[in-house]
Amino acid sequence: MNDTKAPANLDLETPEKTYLDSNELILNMGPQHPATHGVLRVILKLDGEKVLGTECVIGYLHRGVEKIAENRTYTMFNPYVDRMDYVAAVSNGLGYCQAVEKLLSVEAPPRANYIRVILTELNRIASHQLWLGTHALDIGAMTPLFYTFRDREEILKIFEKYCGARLTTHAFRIGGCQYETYAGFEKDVKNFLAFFPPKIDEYEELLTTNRIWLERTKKVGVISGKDCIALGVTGPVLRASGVKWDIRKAQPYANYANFDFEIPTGENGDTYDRYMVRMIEMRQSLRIIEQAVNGIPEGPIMAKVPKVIKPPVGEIYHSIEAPKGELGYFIVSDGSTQPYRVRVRPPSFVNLQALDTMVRGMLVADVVAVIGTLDIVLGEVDR
Amino acid sequence: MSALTSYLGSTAGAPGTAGFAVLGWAVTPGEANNQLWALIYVLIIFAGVSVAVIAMNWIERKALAHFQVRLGPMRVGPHGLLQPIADAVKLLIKEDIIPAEADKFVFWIAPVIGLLAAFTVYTVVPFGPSQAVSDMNIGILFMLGVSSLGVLGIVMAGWASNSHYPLIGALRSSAQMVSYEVAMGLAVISAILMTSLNTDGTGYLSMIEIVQEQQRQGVWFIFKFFPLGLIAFVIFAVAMVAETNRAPFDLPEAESELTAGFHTEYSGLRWSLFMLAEYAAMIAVSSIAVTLWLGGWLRPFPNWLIGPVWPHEPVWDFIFALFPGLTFLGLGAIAVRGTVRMPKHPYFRIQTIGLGAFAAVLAGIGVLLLGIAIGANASGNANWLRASEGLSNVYWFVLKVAIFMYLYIWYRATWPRYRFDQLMKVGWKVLLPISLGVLIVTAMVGVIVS
Amino acid sequence: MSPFAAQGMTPVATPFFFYMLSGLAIIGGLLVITRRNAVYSALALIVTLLAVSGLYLMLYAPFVAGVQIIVYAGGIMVLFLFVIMLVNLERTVKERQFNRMWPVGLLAACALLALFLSVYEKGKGLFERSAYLNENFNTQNTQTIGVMLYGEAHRIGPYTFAFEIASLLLLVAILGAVIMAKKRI
Amino acid sequence: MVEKYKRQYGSGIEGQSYLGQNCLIVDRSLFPDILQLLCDEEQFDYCVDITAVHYPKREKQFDVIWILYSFPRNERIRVKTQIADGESLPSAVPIWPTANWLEREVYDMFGIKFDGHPDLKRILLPDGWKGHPLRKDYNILQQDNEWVQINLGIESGQ
Repeated sequence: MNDTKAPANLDLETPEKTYLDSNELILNMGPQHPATHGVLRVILKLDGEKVLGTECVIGYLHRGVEKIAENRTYTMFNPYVDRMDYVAAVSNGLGYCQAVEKLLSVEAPPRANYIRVILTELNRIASHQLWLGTHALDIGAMTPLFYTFRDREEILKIFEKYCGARLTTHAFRIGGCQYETYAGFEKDVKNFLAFFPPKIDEYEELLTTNRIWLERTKKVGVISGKDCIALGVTGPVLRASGVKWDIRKAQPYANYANFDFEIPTGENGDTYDRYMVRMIEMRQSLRIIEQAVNGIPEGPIMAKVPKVIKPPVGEIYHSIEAPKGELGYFIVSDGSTQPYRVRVRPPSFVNLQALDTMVRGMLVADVVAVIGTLDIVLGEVDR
Repeated sequence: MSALTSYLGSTAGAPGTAGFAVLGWAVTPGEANNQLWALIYVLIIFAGVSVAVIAMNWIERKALAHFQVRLGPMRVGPHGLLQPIADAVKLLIKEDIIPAEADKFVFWIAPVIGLLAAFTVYTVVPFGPSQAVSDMNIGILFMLGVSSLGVLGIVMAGWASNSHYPLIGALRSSAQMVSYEVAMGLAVISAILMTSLNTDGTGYLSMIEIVQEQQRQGVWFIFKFFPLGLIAFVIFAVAMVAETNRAPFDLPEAESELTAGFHTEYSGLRWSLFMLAEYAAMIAVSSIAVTLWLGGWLRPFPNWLIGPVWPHEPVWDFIFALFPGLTFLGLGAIAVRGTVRMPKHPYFRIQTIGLGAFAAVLAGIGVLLLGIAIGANASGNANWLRASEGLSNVYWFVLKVAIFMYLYIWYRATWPRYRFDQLMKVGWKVLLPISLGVLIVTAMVGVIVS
Repeated sequence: MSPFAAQGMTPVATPFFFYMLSGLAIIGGLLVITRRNAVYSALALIVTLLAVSGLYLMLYAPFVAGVQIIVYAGGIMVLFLFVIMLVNLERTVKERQFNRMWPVGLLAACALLALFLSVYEKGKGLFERSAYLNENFNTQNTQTIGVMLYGEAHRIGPYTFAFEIASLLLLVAILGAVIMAKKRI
Repeated sequence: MVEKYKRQYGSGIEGQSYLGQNCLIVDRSLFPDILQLLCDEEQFDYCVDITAVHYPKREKQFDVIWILYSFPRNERIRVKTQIADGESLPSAVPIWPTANWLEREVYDMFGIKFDGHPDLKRILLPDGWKGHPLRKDYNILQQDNEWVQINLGIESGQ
């Protein structure tokens, strides 16, 4: 386990001995750069085009979410979590609500759990779609971006009809869901279930067997399962490296134990495997949604939760499988209405740490591909 | 330039009388040593290429948009027809920024060199047997040589910007162009070799002679020694995309890696010069491909419809002469359809009128061309017939080039970008051996056949 | 006899072009050795090469001119620039342009000039004879070069041996360069 | 498990469970051995998170928490220790490379130093920033105005 070297830090001062004594180049990629998905700054040390080392400079989007949490009540903080991983806001909300519910020893009613699962899985698809579009664009394929955004629209429409917001949904409340499903919710979801599989085929048609796509992604940014675990990398990246681990299966939450789905894994841990894993995950999410929407029970959607949430003194760690990996909330309560400390364990932040391991010795173009394949959202990295 | 090129004029053609029939001129102005007409041709071609670039700009944006389930420019003019003009005006009046640390002189001259190289090649592009500025006896060499100078502009721009992204873009560009030129040159040589496979064994480097040789041999070189010609053509078609830095070989300006590559630091007019040069170069290399493999100005089915040699078959001549006019009428019809389908709202009145006028202009051109074709056929006047033939020569040439332009857009919509080492691998390990093999096999087949 | 006369064409401002191109070539050459910045030197060298290719055109050697542009200006100089951009320029700018070896260099240059002059003097007749290259320069120029280098049907051309030796030399040079530059093969 | 370690280390270690989640409260002096043991012998091969909590009224102001997960056992555990302000902890980077950024964040937010960390510097906040915002005595409205004025050229970050 310990043979992975910690990401060594970039020594910018002393020039490394390079090929033919030519100079190495220090390239500042970002914070304003089309391929860094926001305001990530990667300092690259290059020999020609070869990457000798990287250093990530983050924090440009730091908003002090954890500090804000200490100054808001439990309920008031709920919308803030949507602003971290803003492309998967529903997952963030689910994680937070469940963590607080655990602290309160409350269980959300079954119908609420079904709604939660449907929306979360829809959100997982939306997040993967956004990842696919931007990742393909980074590698130079323009068209998938527009296809994925076209189809993501259908999911956002369902969110909008359900809770009025498209991106930062604030869909769930502590103890369940605030809103009952709107009339036609099930029909919309079923329509989407029929609508979407051909669209995945369409994306795959453009990319999966595309020669250039294969060359650009196979054997690029390889990371072994062992390295993944050592570096704390989770989510599709970990699964693509052959570790069959998904919190939905390993430590099921929110009714996931009742659904039948598979965890896709890759073998090589390269960018192509990560691509395939996410593509299959989208299909598996559809399976979960199908089971959920067909089995959705009647009943209340809100558990009995006091108006003013005052959890007993104690601390809790709860994590869920967000589209990007393990999203954990560590909440310390001092018995008051405000959390004493909320720690968010952001998957993007930890996954980004693997960038250096993955791109050393590769080319500049691969850095872009690997940033894309790690599927980071800077809002979550910087919080 | 024309003075120089006139020295290079090939066959000692008798200087034709300066007639009105520009397109029906018997020889190129260069051959005729007629400086005035050469100048006029240069101006016509310059204007034509510039208009083509502007049109290409609009078409690319529209076509790409429709590939990607969106509409593209819709606001400036009906269906965004005036968008390129608006863009041009914007670029022209933008502030001219030269980075403080840049090398001023090189920064200034780089886009000029790129543009110069891209436009100079048009002196030998044969739009017809006499529709070229000049016919050099080393025409194809001249084209390859001058278009290979375009990379200097890119390299100089990248270096002069004194910034990292442009520098990497320039490095990529120089390596890419040099490697693909080799495969490209070998593919060209195999086509030139085909020109010599005639009875007297003389080959040609002259652009016009290459096309005329295809006419004499009665086959476009893409179909000659099938599939040898086709393979050479495909190699050229791949290499030419790489030469012009277009997707999927657009590494020197890969926006997701190098922001904008070699022209990251350029803006306004200078940037538009690069843009102009890129599109002009695209058209130029496409016309090389058309000339070498697709029979240049020759209309389709030259041998099927009229026999292997080129006697004038009046009926087919006439039918094919109608194509240019019909095409413009068709474009006009599309514009009319757009006009009819415009929203009926006062807000759209000006746009509707504009699109209608555009349709009218297209239809007018179509009617004029049809008129020339029909009139020439009816009257039998030699000058008119020559003019009509000249028009259809230009038409077929432009049509074939336009197909390549569409392919460029298609590539861009479909493919991801190659990585630098993969690009080199494709150039040196795939294209180069294949093109060498094709050259050798072509030579052997040629010897066996003759 | 000038081919122009043969074709009934009048040369236009030939001396003007000759002096212009030669002047450009010389100025370019001077700039190559006087510029401190290697990129400027390379650009000046490109100007020289283009001017020389123009001179080839005036000598009715269009094929050589075209090859000059493709190979030197378009190919080799791009590689030169490629390498120059990779190396550290700051140091070269600081260094002295001409070190104390310059008298030796001047001497060598003078000797070369003398060699050229003597060759020219001795071989005046040869140059005139070579005008046969021009007789059919319109269509036969490239063919003539081919015949000279490779020979015709069953006859080896006059320069075939030299040509092949030169290509062998280049091959050896390529291999040497690869072996010297590559750390492991 | 707790018993085993208790026997080995005596009173420095204490087990706790709340809402089904296990927590190990370990004395400062047992670090980093206990982490190494957890990783090697108890197969807690995945360091989920490292964080801290500030209790300004206590003598030992900080709780530092390691959240660990074991893939083979599918089990989570928290390791907790108390340290005083200014005290430092041994770095976990040699055990779990992922601790690199997590420890930097703890340093950034709380000012807790980790000995043996390869490159302990601020991660989310800019390098010259003063103060550690997640300490309870750091007002949420407070900003390093001096830094803002120098680096951003504006009066205040508010």
